[in-house]
Amino acid sequence: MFENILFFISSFLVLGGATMVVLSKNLMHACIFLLFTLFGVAGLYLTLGADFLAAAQLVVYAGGVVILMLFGIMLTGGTENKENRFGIEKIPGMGSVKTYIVAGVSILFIATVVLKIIANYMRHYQQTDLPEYMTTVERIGHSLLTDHILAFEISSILLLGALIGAAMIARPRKS
Amino acid sequence: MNNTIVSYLSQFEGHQKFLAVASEFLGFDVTALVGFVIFFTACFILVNVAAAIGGLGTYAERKISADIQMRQGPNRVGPYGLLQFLADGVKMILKEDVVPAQADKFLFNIAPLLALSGVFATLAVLPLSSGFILTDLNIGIFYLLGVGSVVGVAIFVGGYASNSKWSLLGGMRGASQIISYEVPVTMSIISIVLLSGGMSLVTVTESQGGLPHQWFILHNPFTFIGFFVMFIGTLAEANRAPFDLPEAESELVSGYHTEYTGMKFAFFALAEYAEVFVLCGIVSALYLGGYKVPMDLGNGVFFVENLGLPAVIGKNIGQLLQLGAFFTKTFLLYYVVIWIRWTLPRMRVDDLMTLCWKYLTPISLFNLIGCAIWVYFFENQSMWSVIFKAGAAGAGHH
Amino acid sequence: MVTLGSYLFLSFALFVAGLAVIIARKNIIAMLLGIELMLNAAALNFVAYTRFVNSNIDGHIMALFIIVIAAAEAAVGLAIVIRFFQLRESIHIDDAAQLQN
Amino acid sequence: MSSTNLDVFMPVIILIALAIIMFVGAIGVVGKLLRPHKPTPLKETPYECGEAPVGSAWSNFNVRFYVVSLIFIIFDVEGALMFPVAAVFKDFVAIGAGGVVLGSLLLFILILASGLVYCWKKGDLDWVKSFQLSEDQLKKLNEVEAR
Repeated sequence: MFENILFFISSFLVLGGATMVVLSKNLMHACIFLLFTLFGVAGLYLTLGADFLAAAQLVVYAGGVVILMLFGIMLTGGTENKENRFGIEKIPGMGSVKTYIVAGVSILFIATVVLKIIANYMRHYQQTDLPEYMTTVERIGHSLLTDHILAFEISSILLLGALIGAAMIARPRKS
Repeated sequence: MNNTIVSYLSQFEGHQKFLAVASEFLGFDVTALVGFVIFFTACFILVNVAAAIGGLGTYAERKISADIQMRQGPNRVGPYGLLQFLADGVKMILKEDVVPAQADKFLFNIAPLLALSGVFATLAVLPLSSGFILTDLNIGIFYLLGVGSVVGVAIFVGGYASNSKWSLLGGMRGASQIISYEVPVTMSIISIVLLSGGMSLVTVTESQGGLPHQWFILHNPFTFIGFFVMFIGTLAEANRAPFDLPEAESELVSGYHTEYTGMKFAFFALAEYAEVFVLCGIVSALYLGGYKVPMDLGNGVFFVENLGLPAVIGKNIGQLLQLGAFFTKTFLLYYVVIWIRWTLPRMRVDDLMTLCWKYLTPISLFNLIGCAIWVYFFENQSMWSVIFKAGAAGAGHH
Repeated sequence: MVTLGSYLFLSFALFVAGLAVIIARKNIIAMLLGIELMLNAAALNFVAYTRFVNSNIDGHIMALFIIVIAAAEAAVGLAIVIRFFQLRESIHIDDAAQLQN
Repeated sequence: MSSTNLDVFMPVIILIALAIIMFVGAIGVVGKLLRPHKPTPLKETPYECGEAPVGSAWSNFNVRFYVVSLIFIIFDVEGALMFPVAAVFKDFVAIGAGGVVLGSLLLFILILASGLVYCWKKGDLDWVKSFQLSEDQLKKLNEVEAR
């Protein structure tokens, strides 16, 4: 019962948030809607039994990436920066209403066909019953230290590279 | 197995009997429904307690500052001015809700809500006692970090949306301060997780004892330093003095909530005071033994076996003792937080960043490495048992 | 009853939303937001298949590294955007058409 | 129907719902009935200590804020990766494989600490760079102070 409620809340957040990210003209609003979408994805992880991933999603995205994005927006002139160097305002939205309608109909058509094909394969996958609410932390920890220890160490080098590279690029220069 | 308040209550016979009778009477299995009702009631009580603690926090702040500055403090409403916070609440709700004309209305309205829900969601894992914990998640402390960081977003968004220069400066400062101090706090928490071998707050608390020498603060020299790193970090995360730069009234008017009036301001303030309470609780659970009572009185076995009380009463007395221990430690820390605010001057913004990145972060990394080496070499014994064993071995040698 | 298909549909919707943002927006930061959405869609797929098809933990590890890479990508991407803004006073993708100056 | 028991997460949802109810109830319902609503243009200008505000507040900012948040996010991700490893460290020590784990953990931390050292050396952690006044500026400053 609660799984279904959580699933519906999360999927509502995901779908609504993603739609609003696409539609909102204000970059700040898009960023906040992205935050809601990420919350929704964290909720979906919970329903899938991935509690550690849900928390990691919250820590890295809600605390890190979204704040980074907000800072980035502020540093590049806030939301008022709509003009390019030719002085022409380019608001998103390409094509006309007709294009949207044709694209939507064709997407629906293709999606129906593809889903019909995939559905046959999907039927074989039954939901495996997890006996209890199981913690994934220990399993992830063991896995990170045995099978995936190389990936674990290399990710530190990736992060080091990202840190040095980004700090070097973004550093204010004397001019 | 996860402890929740529902699983704690369901161990009693009365609860089981009630479930059986109610199921028979209503004709369906009421376990899920009763679980929901218990959760809802507990959450409701906890939210109200947090709101009252937030309100009383403002009262305590004024009273203690008055005490320090040899003044009277609030003394008109109620006995000793205790009901001052209710009067403030009524005043807040009667205030006009002014939204600046240039502001971003949507973000302006949603920012206090983000802060409030971020702080309230952290209450779920607060280990009040071993039974009266709302829910003991396996990822407890990590979940708390994640949900708590929403407050940083809320402060930034609130500062941005007001479209006032003071607010924006305060919001930028607040967000960068909160995220900066999250690094030493995270590292200190990881060193505690290393020692306790689990991220759930009950696991962390249970691996300590009731007496001070069994607490993690005195477990080894690294955690002793780690406690102070963590405490300074939580002060900064909650925007408390000497780190209250986001709302520095002498330079930024009122910081990120300059433009907020009425209830929206009240919710920001409530979120701040409740966050101080939650963070103090977490520090006491991580380093000061949390709800542990000396001599294992907390599990109630003593009352049942030696005093001959029934199991229900004995266990609940134990829980109440644990609750008392937790709140005592937390409120002591809360008092220290307020005391620091009225003692130390505010830091400069560059000193703040220097303190975080050049002192606390290297120290906390060093602590983390030290704790890992300690766990490896001394197999997780505390320094007292290591010293004792070395002394016993030396005595035996001679 | 929640099935694998519903998760795949949500993941698909997220991916399409990210793609739409990347195609329709001219703002580089908005495009970064779109990339985040797409990475989340990929991670969601991994976790969903882990849950429904086999229950070993490798899918979770994969999703964890996707989160790591998304954070690193956002950091470097935004650094490039900020540098670009300092040079051109603009964050329009069309202004990034030249290699030098 | 799956038998996964997610009920332990129920309080989280309830608490967030309570926060929303409290917020909407106090601001949208009760407050709306009780509080006055008399907007004037002067009231709705941003507060700037009595001065009329000039321009919008949404303008460029010091890039140092970004560098700090950049270092933060790298360490945040590092924390997210290290939490599960830290949680199982004791198990590995108990079965006698602690040395390998300790080594990999130390390597992981030291690689990232070297990034911190790099930023420290390059001065990214200094909030305000000390700056030297030129001769002319010093002279002007002295004149101003003498006045």
